[in-house]
Amino acid sequence: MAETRGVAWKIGGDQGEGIDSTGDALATVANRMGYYVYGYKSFSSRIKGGHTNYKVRVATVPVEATTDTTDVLVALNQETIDKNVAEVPAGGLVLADAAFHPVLPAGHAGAHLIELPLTQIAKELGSVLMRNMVAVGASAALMNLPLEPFQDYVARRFGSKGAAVVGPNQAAVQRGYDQIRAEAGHLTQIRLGDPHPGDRVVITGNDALALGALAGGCRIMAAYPITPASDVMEALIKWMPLVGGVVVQSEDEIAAINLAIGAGFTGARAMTATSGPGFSLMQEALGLASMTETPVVVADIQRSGPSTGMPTKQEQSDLLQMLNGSHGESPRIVLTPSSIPEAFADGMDAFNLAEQYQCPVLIASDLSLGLWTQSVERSVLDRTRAPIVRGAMVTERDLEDVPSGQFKRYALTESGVSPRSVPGMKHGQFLATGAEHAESGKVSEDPANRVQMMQKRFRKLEGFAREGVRREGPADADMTLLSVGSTVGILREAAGMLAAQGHRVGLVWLRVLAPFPTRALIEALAGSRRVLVVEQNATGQVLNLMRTHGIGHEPRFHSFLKYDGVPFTPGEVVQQAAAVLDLAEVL
Amino acid sequence: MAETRGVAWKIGGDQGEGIDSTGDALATVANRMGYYVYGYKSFSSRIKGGHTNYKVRVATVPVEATTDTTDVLVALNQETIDKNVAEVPAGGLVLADAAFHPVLPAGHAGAHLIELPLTQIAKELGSVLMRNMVAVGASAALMNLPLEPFQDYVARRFGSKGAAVVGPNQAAVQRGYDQIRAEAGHLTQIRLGDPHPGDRVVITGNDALALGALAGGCRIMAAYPITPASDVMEALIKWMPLVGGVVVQSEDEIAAINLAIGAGFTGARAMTATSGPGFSLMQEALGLASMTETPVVVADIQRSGPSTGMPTKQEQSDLLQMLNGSHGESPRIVLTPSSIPEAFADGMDAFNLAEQYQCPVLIASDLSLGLWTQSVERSVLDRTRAPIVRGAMVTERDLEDVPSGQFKRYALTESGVSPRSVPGMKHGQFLATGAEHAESGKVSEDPANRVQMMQKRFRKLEGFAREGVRREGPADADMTLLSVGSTVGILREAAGMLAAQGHRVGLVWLRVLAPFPTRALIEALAGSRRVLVVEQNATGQVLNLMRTHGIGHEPRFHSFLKYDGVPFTPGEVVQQAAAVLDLAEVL
Amino acid sequence: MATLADFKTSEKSWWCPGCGDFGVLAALQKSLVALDLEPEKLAIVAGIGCSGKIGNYVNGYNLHVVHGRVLPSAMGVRLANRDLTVIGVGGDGDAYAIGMGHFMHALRRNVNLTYLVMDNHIYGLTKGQYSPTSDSGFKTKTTPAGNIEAPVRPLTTAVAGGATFVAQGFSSWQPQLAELIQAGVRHPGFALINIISPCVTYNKVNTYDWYKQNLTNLASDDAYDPTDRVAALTRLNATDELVTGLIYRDPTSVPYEDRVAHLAKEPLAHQDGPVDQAVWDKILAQLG
Amino acid sequence: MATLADFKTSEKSWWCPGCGDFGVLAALQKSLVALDLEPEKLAIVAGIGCSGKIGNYVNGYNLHVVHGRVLPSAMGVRLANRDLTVIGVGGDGDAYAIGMGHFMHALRRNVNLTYLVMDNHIYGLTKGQYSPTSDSGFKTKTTPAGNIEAPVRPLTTAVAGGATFVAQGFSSWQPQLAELIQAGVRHPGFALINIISPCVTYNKVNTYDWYKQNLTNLASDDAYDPTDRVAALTRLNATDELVTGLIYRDPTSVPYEDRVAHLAKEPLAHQDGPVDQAVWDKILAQLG
Ligand SMILES: Cc1ncc(C[n+]2csc(CCOP(=O)(O)OP(=O)(O)O)c2C)c(N)n1
Ligand SMILES: Cc1ncc(C[n+]2csc(CCOP(=O)(O)OP(=O)(O)O)c2C)c(N)n1
Ligand code: SF4
Ligand code: SF4
Ligand SMILES: [Mg+2]
Ligand SMILES: [Mg+2]
Repeated sequence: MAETRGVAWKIGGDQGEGIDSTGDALATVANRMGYYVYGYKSFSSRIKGGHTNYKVRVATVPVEATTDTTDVLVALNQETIDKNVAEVPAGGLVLADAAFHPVLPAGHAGAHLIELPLTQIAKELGSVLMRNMVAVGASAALMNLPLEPFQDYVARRFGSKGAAVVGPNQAAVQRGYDQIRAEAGHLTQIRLGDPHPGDRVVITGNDALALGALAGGCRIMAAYPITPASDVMEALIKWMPLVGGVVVQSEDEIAAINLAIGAGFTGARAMTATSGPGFSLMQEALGLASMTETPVVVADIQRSGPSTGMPTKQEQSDLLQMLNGSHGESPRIVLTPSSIPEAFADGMDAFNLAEQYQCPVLIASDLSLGLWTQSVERSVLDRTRAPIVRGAMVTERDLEDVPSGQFKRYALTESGVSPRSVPGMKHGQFLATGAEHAESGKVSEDPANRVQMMQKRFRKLEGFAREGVRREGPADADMTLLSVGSTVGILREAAGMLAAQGHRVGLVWLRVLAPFPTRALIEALAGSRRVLVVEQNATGQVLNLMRTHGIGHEPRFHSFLKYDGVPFTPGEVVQQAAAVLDLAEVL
Repeated sequence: MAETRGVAWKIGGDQGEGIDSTGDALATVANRMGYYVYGYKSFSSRIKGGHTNYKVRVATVPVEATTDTTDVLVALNQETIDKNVAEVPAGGLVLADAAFHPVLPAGHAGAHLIELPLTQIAKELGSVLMRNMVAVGASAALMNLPLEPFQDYVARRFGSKGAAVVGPNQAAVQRGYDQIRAEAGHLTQIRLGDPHPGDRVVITGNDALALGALAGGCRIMAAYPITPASDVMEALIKWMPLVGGVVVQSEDEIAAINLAIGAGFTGARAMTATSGPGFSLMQEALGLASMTETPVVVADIQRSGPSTGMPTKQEQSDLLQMLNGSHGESPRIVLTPSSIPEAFADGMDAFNLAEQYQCPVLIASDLSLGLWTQSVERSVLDRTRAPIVRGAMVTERDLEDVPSGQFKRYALTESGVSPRSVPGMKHGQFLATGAEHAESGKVSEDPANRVQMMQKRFRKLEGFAREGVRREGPADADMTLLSVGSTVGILREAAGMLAAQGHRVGLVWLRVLAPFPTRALIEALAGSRRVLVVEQNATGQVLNLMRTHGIGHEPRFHSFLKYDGVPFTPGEVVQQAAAVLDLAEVL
Repeated sequence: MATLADFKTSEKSWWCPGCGDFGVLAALQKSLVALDLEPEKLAIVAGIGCSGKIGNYVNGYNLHVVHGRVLPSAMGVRLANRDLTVIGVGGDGDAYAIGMGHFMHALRRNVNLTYLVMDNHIYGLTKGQYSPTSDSGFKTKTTPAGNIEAPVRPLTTAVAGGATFVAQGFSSWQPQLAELIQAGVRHPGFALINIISPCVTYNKVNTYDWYKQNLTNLASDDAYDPTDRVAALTRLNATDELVTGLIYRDPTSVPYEDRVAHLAKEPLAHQDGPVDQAVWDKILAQLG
Repeated sequence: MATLADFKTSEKSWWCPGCGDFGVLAALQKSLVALDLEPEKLAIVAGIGCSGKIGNYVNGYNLHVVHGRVLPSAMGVRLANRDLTVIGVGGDGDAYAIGMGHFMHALRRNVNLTYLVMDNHIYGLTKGQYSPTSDSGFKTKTTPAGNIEAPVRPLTTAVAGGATFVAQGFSSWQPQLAELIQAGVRHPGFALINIISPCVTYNKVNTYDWYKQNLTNLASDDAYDPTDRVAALTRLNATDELVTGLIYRDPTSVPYEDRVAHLAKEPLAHQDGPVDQAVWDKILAQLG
């Protein structure tokens, strides 16, 4: 077999059988070896039992999406074969535990079934728990990867538990490796290209976001557990003590966001993270933050809705809610990270933006971006990439001449941003209220004041300067693929495939949904003959939002939607794109 | 003075001084006399103190809006004069209590100031509380209205308190009347045209909505107090015992809507009513109702937002939230009543629609529609105007052959609506869950099932048949005025004024926001050279929504917004319309 | 008369092997038979969590609501149809964290419902964060250094908050648990049954064994008078709530729905005719 | 040293003449002076209601939140800056209806806050609906036939729920009320002070006179030991909560923020430098 730029490996079994940590092992080792990895977990809303699988792409180039096919499928039960073998191409490998007497369903003769007594070997070595380690060793052999990095990994991972644990696990890896070489050597034909050693880590979008927040000065986090957002809280619980901050697991999401608002009012950088159901509960408080011009950061790691929906499945369907979810009209910023670096950047910048614009900043992440792992250069996680900028603040000096109680917290300024004080500053006292108020903060129902204040709050975002749209590829593309969030990585992959087929394909993605970057988007799409808006939802929220802003009514715009809980594969996008490219010329 | 088609009377003073009941008195009496009335209260978010006023338009033709001017201003304090005299035209009357030594501010010499010792007369009759009754009598004289209907009213209103209360109050009315005739007879020049006696009641939109709900079969109502929605609950608390139903004042809005959903699941017609802050809290549950296909009716009586905003002020700014407020994508129906008859109709029909389409039905009312009073034909409040239709239900007969526990509650049907059972029906048991589910109701994360179920839920609304758009006036109008809610009445008045000026003006209003009546709206606007979309919010939500659906990007569309808490006056609309009509021809 | 099989569904349980929730399910199903109920007269309103899945396995009318909102929904069900037996179920997070407000109000309203809280001192379904009933010092994913909060004491809170029926069962002690459930259903008013239901996956401290060693059974104390509110509070205080059995019952309990004036006896769910002309006229006469 | 004038604002009160809230305001302002606080070190977090407007009249950092959310916000304020004196205020509806869940969790978390609940047994600002503390039988706009619910008993609930400081004051009894507020602020933990503050407009039953006739003052009972939790519950039960004074105090109270491991002593509000290189490296080393 010729050298390949990537291999897709997948392990599947019942939930609670260590599938996660096995996938993590492969991803971590491959990353350390200098390969780029992308890890994708499929799981369901239960703790033990039920099919789960973890696919790891190991590649010689950066990868940001899963693949349509699986080259090596490791099956811990028959269900794994039945549910996944369709994606194993002819010549692909199915490594199965002999213990369950695996069979390939009819029609999949092209795949090679390799039975290995994983359970038996593990038992021989002392515990059935090591079954997955045998599979790891066997996988290394099947992919022609060196064994030492795996043994190193085992030593590190179990090191704290002592030699009695490390030894047998290393033996398990070795046995799996040896047995494949001995019994299935003829099938070990995968030849990955050379790795690109570098200083990379494997990280999820949630962890990247949490790290960004920490670097961005977040010192108070309050949240309520919810899939797929809990990790953000859990990561910060690990790290916050190192910087003297605090994370509160609150009694519900309403408490979480109100706690963060209280902290923001007091001058601390504060956030919460949640998913759809929790985000719905936060709508009232979002309006309060906007009205009181209190900085607060809210990450919504979207999942499949509505209601409880499919809590462990991917979707991008809270987008319009992020813009319109609260009653009345309350300015806010909505950022849409689409990759690990962007998740880190947005996690960090959100706090600067929240303080600069004195309003809520929402981060629209999604399950795929939040939970799946990816290789990323360590340098991306730069704690100093943007200095902490606190926005307009008065100093105690400024306040010296202000009579006590007469500070104008909501002074009408040209930019709409009013320098703020925080508790503790002498003579800076004021009233922050969700009721309409005058410059002093005092409640006011005066119509003229009302108009001024509404305009002031909206004016703040008129000059919003952050990059709203990004573009790659030719400006005069035959087709531009457009999306937000984790779908962008998939589109990038698809764009590469389409380009390889000879198409002039561009990629455009939104970095901000509010304030909507109308002009930049018009420019970015100006030269494209066709635009395919690809979204993981049922109603085409991104395209609808574009249309509100006058973009997307012409026939060159096409919509491609998916809402079955499974992310697009690059292949699906390529197919749809090809179909659209085949359409008669647009008018 | 020539006969006039209408008089605008206003009384103002401090909150807690009986302004409301005085205005109600005039409105009630004038209505009984056969005039059409429109009553408009301006108040603020406090209980006692602070300026409040109540304007009653008395007209010989139906009226649905307030006026720009006030013909008779009754002032119980100087503040009332200062704040309201600007709207009294030259020749207008200001009746003021001599007790506070009223003065007309410079520049208002055109108005006649009439000082009457209201307080003193009341005291002479036994209690200062009767001051307003003196004012009522005086007002009757100033407007040349007969006195008997007022005396009848006093007798009815205080009847239960006995002659000792009725007598002095009647005397107060008489004294006010007499004293004007004696002292200011030369100023009593208003000559209202003949009344049109009929069988009419004076009613608010909230009461009409509540009555509609009762007629529509609502038997369970749960709500949490909030201005300006509390009346809906309070009206139903009065009436529900008469039909054996129940109203629960719940601990918060989340409880209220979930209670209603529980009742809806059980087969009772149930609703809640709230305003912005409460509506924000209901977002999660709305998704639940949509996902479980449970009928529930939610009225949002919009007020000025965001957050606490201006709780007693008018706004139409929750519209996009009603469409997009919950996470994920959950079909719903949004009705927009614009008048008392429509509020009654929507209050009634909402329950049929909720059961027919098995989804939440939102009623987007607003403060002006909800709180202001209007004359309406009693026949409009027809308890039988639409029969109760329960939508697709199975019978116990149908279920006889279904093995227990195997009823397919979410059967995939062509219409998307699946016949439902309700608790108590033998063999009709099923699981209603906010998680994605299969036809049986069982939780399912199967991608193919997911797609079918999402499509099923959205399919239900594809054939939505209820009238979505209404139109009045010429189809080939030079200008069509367009709005929703209480603004429509104002536009009708403005359209009349513009027509009187010789313009070809049409009026179009939306009766439904979701599912959006795209086709009907395109048709309704097809012949208009200009369209002025008039909304009481800051961002142009109706126009934005239209744009999402491809309507409103052309230059013939113009937006007119107001968000200072004060409803448009017809005059303001006329002025803006005239300015737009003056613009160079559209391209 | 319904049998145990009548209360089962074809759904296979999604719980971990050994989970305490199996015992709760079994006791519930047994109780339904013992109470001589029919599936169509049973309405279960369940919350979100491992616990909340219990409804999926009981054949009856099941409403699986959003997290923490069991009680308002259950109240709606009961008011809509007083012929139904309405059972609310949820976990300690569902009931006592996000659902705490509703819980307190349900206690004092006293609608005729039975509320089974499956208490494992942990958030199971979200994979092991501490819950409001987690003991101080307990280490979980979100309390790696040990829980710094004092736990909610659900039984004390319920008795103090005006509950008319408060009991605690243990998933492993089937006969008592089944009896308590039956007593709760028979109680004319709101009945709280807090049920210790160990999470074998995420709670390695409050295990079956731990409870067997630490729980005492009130039923074996003849002197205990469950109609004495202050005595109940005192006992709960003394035992740190590590008791099973009937803790408090108000023999004078009158359910909410019996106190609503003019509430129709027949199910509101079946009312779908027009309003009586006479009633309508009366209402319209009240208008201006 | 700040004077009374320093704690006043130029805003005129929006309350009805005679409203109990005036007395609460006066006692609060007096207490702030007596406590020797400075306006800039004072943070008031107020809810929505007539009561919630109190913050508008006190010169300090005022956060006027949405209905029912005083306590989570106040917790955020306090965690952000432990140098501040944080006072939460709200009405009986704000605190015990929509805010009930947060209230119960605040009790057991024990953040160093003082919570003044201005209890008038009614919803004032929304014009006279019954509240969770309204007595049974009480007639209001929404209970024309009399309230059919049993009221929340805030003091009992607080003591049972794990509060470390529980007191009740009366708007008319200024010296005691001011003392209680000061004791609450000094208490190292969460201090609930339920304050009877009559609504003269919508509550014609629980009037000043009514309270003067029915309240007893615990301070005049030398035998009463406010550190005995069970005694407190017993007394509250016996008096139907019609007492004023300090009801319960846990002398061992340690506030939440002192139990958070590694929480910086200096205000988090002032931390705006980059993360230390060493800390950052340590964190990145934990990643795969
Ligand atoms: C509004 C909302 N917030 C959070 C969640 C996520 N969530 C699901 S179950 C659960 C708590 C589970 O704990 P518990 O109620 O004790 O039930 P258990 O799983 O332990 O039985 C949470 C927080 C949700 N579904 N909805
Ligand atoms: C979410 C929400 N629901 C309802 C309201 C309306 N509201 C304003 S104040 C209030 C209750 C007032 O009662 P209470 O808390 O006892 O305060 P009081 O006015 O009696 O001092 C309500 C329900 C609101 N502002 N927000
Ligand atoms: S995680 Fe715990 S509570 Fe959930 S099913 Fe498993 S053992 Fe039971
Ligand atoms: S309504 Fe009642 S609580 Fe509100 S200000 Fe007036 S007296 Fe006070
Ligand atoms: Mg639990
Ligand atoms: Mg109150």
